[in-house]
Amino acid sequence: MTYLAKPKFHHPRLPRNALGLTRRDYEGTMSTLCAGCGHDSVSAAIVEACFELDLPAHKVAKMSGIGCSSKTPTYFLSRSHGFNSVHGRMPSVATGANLANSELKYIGVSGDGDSASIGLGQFAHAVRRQVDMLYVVENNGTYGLTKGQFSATNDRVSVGRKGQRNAFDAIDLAVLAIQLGASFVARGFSGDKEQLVPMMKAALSHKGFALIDVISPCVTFNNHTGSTKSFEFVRDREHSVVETDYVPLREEIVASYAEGTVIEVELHDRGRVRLRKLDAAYDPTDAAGAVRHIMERQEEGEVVTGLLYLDTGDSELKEKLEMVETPLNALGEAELRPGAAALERINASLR
Amino acid sequence: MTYLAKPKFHHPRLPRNALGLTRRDYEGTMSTLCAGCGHDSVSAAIVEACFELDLPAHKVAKMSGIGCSSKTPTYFLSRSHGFNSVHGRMPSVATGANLANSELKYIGVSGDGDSASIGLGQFAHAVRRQVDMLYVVENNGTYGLTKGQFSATNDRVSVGRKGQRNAFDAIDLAVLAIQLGASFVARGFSGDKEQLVPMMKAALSHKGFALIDVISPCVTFNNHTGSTKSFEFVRDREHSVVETDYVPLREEIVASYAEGTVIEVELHDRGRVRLRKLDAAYDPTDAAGAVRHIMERQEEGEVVTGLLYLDTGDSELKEKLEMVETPLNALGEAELRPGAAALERINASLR
Amino acid sequence: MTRVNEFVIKFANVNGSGSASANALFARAVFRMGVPVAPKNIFPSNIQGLPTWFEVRVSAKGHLGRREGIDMMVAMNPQSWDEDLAAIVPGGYLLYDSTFIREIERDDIHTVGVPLTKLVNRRFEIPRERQLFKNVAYVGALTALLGMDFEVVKEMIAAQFRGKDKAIQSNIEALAVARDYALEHFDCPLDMRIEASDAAGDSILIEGNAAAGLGCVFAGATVAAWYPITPSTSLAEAFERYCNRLRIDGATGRKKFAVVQAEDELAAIGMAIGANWNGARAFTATSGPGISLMSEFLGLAYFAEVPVVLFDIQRGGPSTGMPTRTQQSDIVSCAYASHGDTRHVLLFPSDPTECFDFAIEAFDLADRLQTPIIVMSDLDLGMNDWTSRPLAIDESRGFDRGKVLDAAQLDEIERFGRYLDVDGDGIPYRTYPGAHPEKGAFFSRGTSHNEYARYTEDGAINERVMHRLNRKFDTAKTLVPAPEFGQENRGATMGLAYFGTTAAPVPEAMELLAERKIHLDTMRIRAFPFSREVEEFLRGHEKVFVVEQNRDAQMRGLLVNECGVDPARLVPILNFDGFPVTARRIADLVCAALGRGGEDAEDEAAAAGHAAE
Amino acid sequence: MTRVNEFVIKFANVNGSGSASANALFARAVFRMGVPVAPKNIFPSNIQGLPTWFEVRVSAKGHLGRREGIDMMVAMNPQSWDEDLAAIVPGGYLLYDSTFIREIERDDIHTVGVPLTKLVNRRFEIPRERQLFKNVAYVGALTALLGMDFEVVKEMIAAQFRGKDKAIQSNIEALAVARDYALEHFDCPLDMRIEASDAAGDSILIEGNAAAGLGCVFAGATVAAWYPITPSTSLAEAFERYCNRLRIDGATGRKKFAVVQAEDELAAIGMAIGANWNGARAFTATSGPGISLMSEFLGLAYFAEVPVVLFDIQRGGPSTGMPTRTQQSDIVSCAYASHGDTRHVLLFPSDPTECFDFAIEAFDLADRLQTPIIVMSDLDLGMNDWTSRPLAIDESRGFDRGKVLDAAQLDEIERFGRYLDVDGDGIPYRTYPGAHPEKGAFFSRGTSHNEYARYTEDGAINERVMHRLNRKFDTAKTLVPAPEFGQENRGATMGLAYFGTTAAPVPEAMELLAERKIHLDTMRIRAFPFSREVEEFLRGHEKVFVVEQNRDAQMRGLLVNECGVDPARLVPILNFDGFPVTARRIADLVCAALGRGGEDAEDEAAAAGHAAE
Ligand SMILES: Cc1ncc(C[n+]2csc(CCOP(=O)(O)OP(=O)(O)O)c2C)c(N)n1
Ligand SMILES: Cc1ncc(C[n+]2csc(CCOP(=O)(O)OP(=O)(O)O)c2C)c(N)n1
Ligand code: SF4
Ligand code: SF4
Ligand SMILES: [Mg+2]
Ligand SMILES: [Mg+2]
Repeated sequence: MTYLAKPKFHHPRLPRNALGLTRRDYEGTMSTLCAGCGHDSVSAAIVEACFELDLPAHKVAKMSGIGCSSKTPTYFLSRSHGFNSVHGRMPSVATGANLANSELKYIGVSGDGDSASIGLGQFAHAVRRQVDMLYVVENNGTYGLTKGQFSATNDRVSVGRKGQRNAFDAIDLAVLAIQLGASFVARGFSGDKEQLVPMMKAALSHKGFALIDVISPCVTFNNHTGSTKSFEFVRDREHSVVETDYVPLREEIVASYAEGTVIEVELHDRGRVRLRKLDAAYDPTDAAGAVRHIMERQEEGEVVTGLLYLDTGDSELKEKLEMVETPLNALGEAELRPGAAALERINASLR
Repeated sequence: MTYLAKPKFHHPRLPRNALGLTRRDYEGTMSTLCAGCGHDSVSAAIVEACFELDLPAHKVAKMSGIGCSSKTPTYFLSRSHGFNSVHGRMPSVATGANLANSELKYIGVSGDGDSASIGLGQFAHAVRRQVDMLYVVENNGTYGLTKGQFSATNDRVSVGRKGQRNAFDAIDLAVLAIQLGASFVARGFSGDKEQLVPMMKAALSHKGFALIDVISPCVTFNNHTGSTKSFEFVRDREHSVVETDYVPLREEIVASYAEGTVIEVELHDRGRVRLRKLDAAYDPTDAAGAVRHIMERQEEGEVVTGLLYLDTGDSELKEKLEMVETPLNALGEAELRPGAAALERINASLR
Repeated sequence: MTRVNEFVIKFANVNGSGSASANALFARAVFRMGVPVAPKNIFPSNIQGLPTWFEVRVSAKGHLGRREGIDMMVAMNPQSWDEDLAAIVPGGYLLYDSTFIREIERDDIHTVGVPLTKLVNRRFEIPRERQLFKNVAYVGALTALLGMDFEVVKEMIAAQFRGKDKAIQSNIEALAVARDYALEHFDCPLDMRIEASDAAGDSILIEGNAAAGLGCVFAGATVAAWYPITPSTSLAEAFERYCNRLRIDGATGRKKFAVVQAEDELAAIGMAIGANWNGARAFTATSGPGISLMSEFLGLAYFAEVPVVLFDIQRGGPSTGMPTRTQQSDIVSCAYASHGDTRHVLLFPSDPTECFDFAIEAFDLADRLQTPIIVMSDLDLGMNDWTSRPLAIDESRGFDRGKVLDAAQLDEIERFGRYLDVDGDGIPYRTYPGAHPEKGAFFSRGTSHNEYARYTEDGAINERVMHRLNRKFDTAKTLVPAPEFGQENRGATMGLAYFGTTAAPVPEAMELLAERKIHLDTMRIRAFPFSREVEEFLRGHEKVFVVEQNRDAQMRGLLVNECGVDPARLVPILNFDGFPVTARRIADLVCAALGRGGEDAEDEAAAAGHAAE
Repeated sequence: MTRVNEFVIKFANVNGSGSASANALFARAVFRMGVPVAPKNIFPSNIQGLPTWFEVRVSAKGHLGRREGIDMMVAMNPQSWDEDLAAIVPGGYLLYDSTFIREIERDDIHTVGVPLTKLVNRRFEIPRERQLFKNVAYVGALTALLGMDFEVVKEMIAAQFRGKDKAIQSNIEALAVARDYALEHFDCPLDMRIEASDAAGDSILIEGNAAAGLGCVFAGATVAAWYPITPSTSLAEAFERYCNRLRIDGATGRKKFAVVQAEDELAAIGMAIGANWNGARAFTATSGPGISLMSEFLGLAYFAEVPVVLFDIQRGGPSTGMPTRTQQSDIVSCAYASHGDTRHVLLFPSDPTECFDFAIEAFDLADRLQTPIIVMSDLDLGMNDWTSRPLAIDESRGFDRGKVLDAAQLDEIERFGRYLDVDGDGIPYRTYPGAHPEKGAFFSRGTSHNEYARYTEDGAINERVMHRLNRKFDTAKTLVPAPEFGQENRGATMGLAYFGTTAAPVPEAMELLAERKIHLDTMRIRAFPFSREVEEFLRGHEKVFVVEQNRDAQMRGLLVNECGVDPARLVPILNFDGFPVTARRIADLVCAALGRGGEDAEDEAAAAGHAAE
């Protein structure tokens, strides 16, 4: 896992990167998400990763669908163009943008509803096409923006809880991506910057489709305890005047643990998630092995985090389509338009 | 694999089943597919399976999307209602039909374009919901009805051919279904009735979502040799007057081989597919193992056929939703409409 | 002017601060005192931290449309302080938390400062309680200022928290502390106040979506397939909630219904279509973006003639648009949804009672006409509480399942043809799968077919089928709800046509116009296709104003196109800023259209005041 | 009447039998002789075994619209023998394979039997060759019967199989054997024949889809994202084919373009939008069902103002409908695609040359207007060869990329606002991602936004943006192709409006009407929104007939709605059986509408003959 360099130690007195930019230059407008939302931590990690990688912000394009998660691109890299498309369809828009200009870096931000439900087809095919981008799923197991319906992704938080198993099998986007041939598949936790930032840097440095499935708890809708009904259930246990529109100010959940160890993180609704960080022994180049490992740990109620799968051999979309080096949007009339003579020859062939 | 009973020996003089019906009673209108199309063999297998299972034809509903494959429901069980919906959306229509009346058997027929491209999302979620149905994918690696574009499924036939590897990773619907929690996943070959018919009977007897991915060669568009360009390539090797609209009359491809053995089947375009039939030693109850086995054989250029995965433990959609036994469409006004009194109580609570 | 039982009060809060329940408590209390109210929740597309407003129009006269100008502002949100202050009418009131000193630039309003934070913090420790009871407290102050019956409010608290004595006690404490402060420091009640009345009569307070969801239960719907989207979500959720109360099998505790949260809108309507095809009553609910995604399936249901009920709770478009604002801008997209020649039946409910009635109507029409029925509600109607007539059903009237042949009937007929027009009304007969061992099976398809549901490429046959579908649409004109006429349609030369939520402000608008000596006959359109009466009304008036809440005058376009009237005679009266149109704006625009120069200015003013919000 | 260079010949074949190439060879040969032809491929939605027809209208006069009645039928398909026989006009010819004895009930036609099978089988062994050369053989017979220049045909064969001498030889043998038989047994040429002419002038023979695909190449399109669907597939394929010829980098052999077969239509247009947003010229092509699926994205592109070019090759709707038949029935769905208030720019090409020109026009308009441009072609135009003017480009005219600011320009301006209407034409300025290190970045969104692309829930601001979009649409009226007027628009009291492929039969229809003393001014609409000239034409004529190929008179509805004309003055002339409308039908329907009773009968007859196919 040479990609996963340990995060640099940040000397407080040297807040500028090689481009002479500070972290501020990589930030966005003020977040309007709930206080303590995991998504804000992910945005912060993206800012940090881009800063540390000395990325020219304007050479990054931010793509997203619809959802709290998909709102976040406004909260980082304000110098980058962004495209908040429609629900579940970011992958296709990102693919098109990618074809038009291969010189930009593409960061796609999506949610579990956006990618595992309405967008599953587009997600799968973007993976299959090896679109060169970092695809971040801010996975909270719920539909935040529409107020807490159950999503189709693995309801990690409910693991171990009695009698509250989700009737439907969950979709593990990381496993799916490995199956579909993604060349970089990792899983992180919004509260674990030490792991997340290097992971993002690795993904941004990777050529091809890189998925990071970030477990990013929704502090407001603790739906992961099973269907919207549980919402009332939880509410009743709180002080009776708490109303559905009351959102307590929460602290960001942080977790720090070593490779190869398991940590149990308590969430705001007293739910728990058990994270297992891969150790150095793990071989991320064996797809079938990776899938098996994830599935087995899952049986144990553990969520494996780290770089799950890496394939540096496969080629990205531009290669597969045998496109010229120059970005297509940089080709001028001269290169693109055959002359009148060529047209005359075609006319002649049609007589 | 107790489900996979050996096919009954058919005594020529006893062409009636327990319901006193003959095979004719299970047939449909004349096929308009190309002579030799694998899909017609699949239709024949469905007829045979229903006949042998003594299914009352009118208690079966035939669902499909759009494509040559999706046309086939008109070619079998003419006594059953059928619904040829829209491209890639059969799973949702079948799910709804299923909720309305759990007493019918549902046979969904789809194609690889219909299920792996436009319909991938719906396919995945129907699997996830454990809709109680037999879902048959007539997989020919191409878009037959629109004249031979490349499809997203594994291009088995091109395996081993030089320099003609499809640039894009293929989608293996069987593996996907196992990942997503299907409870019955099998793969067959249109030309191998001995395996296909019992497989169909097993699937039809299974409660929950049963996928059969049937490799069903398209005799007309031998696209599996890589992109439409190869079409001209092949044509040039044939006699020069062969035109794109010329479809030679082909013979159905048949294959018969024993459990645990590998057979190499030659297709009309001289392409080959290597089929490996699972042997009795194989354990179809270990999901991770099944996935690994399929992936490993795939590496060897082999396509594993047989019952790949079976889970008799999971419950089907109706159970998950805790629905009453009576089919919903059989509930009358008395059971469904609360009286005026109930309404008055509600009014009162709103004052 | 006195403001007894006639005023608008607005609460400015921070989203996620728990104010909604306190605000609702206030509105319900007024309603309990017998005074009609029209609360409107003006919320952001966000979960926490942004400004949110709750506007309550109180009107014993029953003027429940939205109205410009705020008589009293309860300003609890520093973020929006300035604009909130500006929205108060001269002579109006400002109620604020005087715990914090504030600059109040306006001297043309009455300011009422109550140290809410201080009062509450004295009694409560836990931060959450301090935050929440601050909301309860301003309601307490209002009971004093507006002379409300405190007993009523206490009863409501007691009822809401029945069994949780501590909760009841602390809530009432929070109410009392601020109420007492107000009684002590101001001479209560103010000139603007609430007096017990019987104006509300036996009406109820309910959201359109709840009423529609309940209507689906009473209509016998058993399958709901939906995908979350504001503002339609609460309809599906209401259906499920009511089903869990009214549709659980006593013996087994199992469900006589199925609610499926689909993976997207295409799947949602696909499931609803599949279930209806199979003889269950099924529906889905969505909003604009979902309508676009469902259009391919709508075309299939139209052409294959499968019944399906769809609720479109319209919001601000186009695209994702203004997800938490209201509009009536999906009219054209729904009327002609899907490629090719298609036309769909639309119903336009104007209040929750009609949401309930039309839900029931929709299922009968869908089965009768074997085609999609789209109920066109909107965010204003769906997500706000409305003072409305009590819900009622006609128990003598059973479900109309339309033309369905059972085994016995199939045995009687020679040859069954799914698409034969046996009765000449353009409506064919259908059968449910599994109905008969040998007869009645057919193959539904979106491809061109003959009368026996067989695929055909014979253009003449397809033409025949398409003509029959038009015949069926003509039949629909005689089955859909007829329009309602106002002012006894007493032969004025000009008319005004409206539909859906534009109905709320119309009576008041007519009064404003009457003051200006303008008399119009009115027609409330309740359905598309348009029945004979609609065409006659248009033909019977030289000029007809068409009020709608969209930019492109979509209903007007539909009227012109389908009734063949000269567009010159239909004058668009539009409002599409996302807020419910007001009586004042309607009146002003009508005047402006009639060249009453004077009012133009007012119009601008109105529009501006409007925009200020 | 003599039938020299003026007749309709029809080939009845079995799908998949390899007849298409032989039939095309015939049509091209006639064209080579300088006689304009209009071949129409009438094929089933199937790959092998069903009846398929190839109809060729030959007309030196240039009457290239479809015409009822077949002058010569080449009946090669036993399945359709009876109906094929019935389609022949009295005095017409039947050419058939006399190897097999056949009952021919009609005595009012000439029968020409050539033992094709026997002749071919004598010379060829391989079954495939026997099958294929039978097709080539009937072309050979036709060269004799119709007095065609055999040299021309031989040259064409030589050219087609250049380098494959054996192939050339066997083809010519196959031609000759039947030609000789015909010369021997019949007195050739018949009264119905082809004589070399220069009527075709310098025109070319090309399919609309090929021309459109080529147009995209010349327009500088670099990204094509599509999903297969008849009849649009050949457009994307043509683009790729031409790109592989004209857009390969000499040095590296790599591609200066990208063609992606998407997973579905939603993804296809999503990719096209993403690429255009990023500064490349990208397009997609689809047909009806795809339009429905793309409508959500069309709303996004409209509201976020992203250029995108979409080709809708219309087919028979609704739903999956008649996939291999033609219609013009997506007009309304495209003009108002997507929920909310949306309006889209449409272009209506009438022949392949215009498909080429409008493809180029579409990309310029898309960039100029920053909105979707939909080119409305159809199956008839897209998939058939048309005799059309040679393709030409104005090399002096460069690409119009519209209002795009580069780094230098950004440096000059104070503050960049993506949606500011700087020039008052409603068109804002855009920037490409990566253009400038600090300035010009913006966030595209489908949610309501202010002039700086920031999210807003302020209704007034959103209203302002929506009004500007209307202003932009008004600007579009001045930029889109103006209508074309026929008969020098010489002030008749009545007019006839038409568009797209309805253009083909119009000149002939005008002649038929002239014979009946009916004179109409004509207007060919070429784009939506309608330019001033369109409105003037409508206002300038008491009655205007609107010819279109759909059931619901969709274009008429658009004209009424957008130009505010009295519907009473627009008379629909409709045809929607899936076959291109004929001059005869137009003339008859106009007469019928004018109450010329006499023609009604003919009309029926026409319709019937029509339906017979
Ligand atoms: C076509 C469409 N359907 C539904 C919606 C409503 N909607 C907005 S966000 C969302 C789901 C958000 O869930 P997720 O993607 O997990 O994001 P989160 O808010 O949890 O971060 C939905 C259903 C929409 N905007 N568009
Ligand atoms: C929405 C939509 N898009 C495209 C099409 C055109 N179309 C018809 S069948 C088909 C694909 C068929 O491929 P597959 O599902 O593999 O079936 P096959 O013909 O190979 O059996 C397509 C793209 C359509 N009918 N509807
Ligand atoms: S609702 Fe949940 S996901 Fe959305 S902002 Fe709040 S905490 Fe985050
Ligand atoms: S085209 Fe291929 S898939 Fe379609 S019917 Fe012919 S052989 Fe079968
Ligand atoms: Mg989520
Ligand atoms: Mg296929």
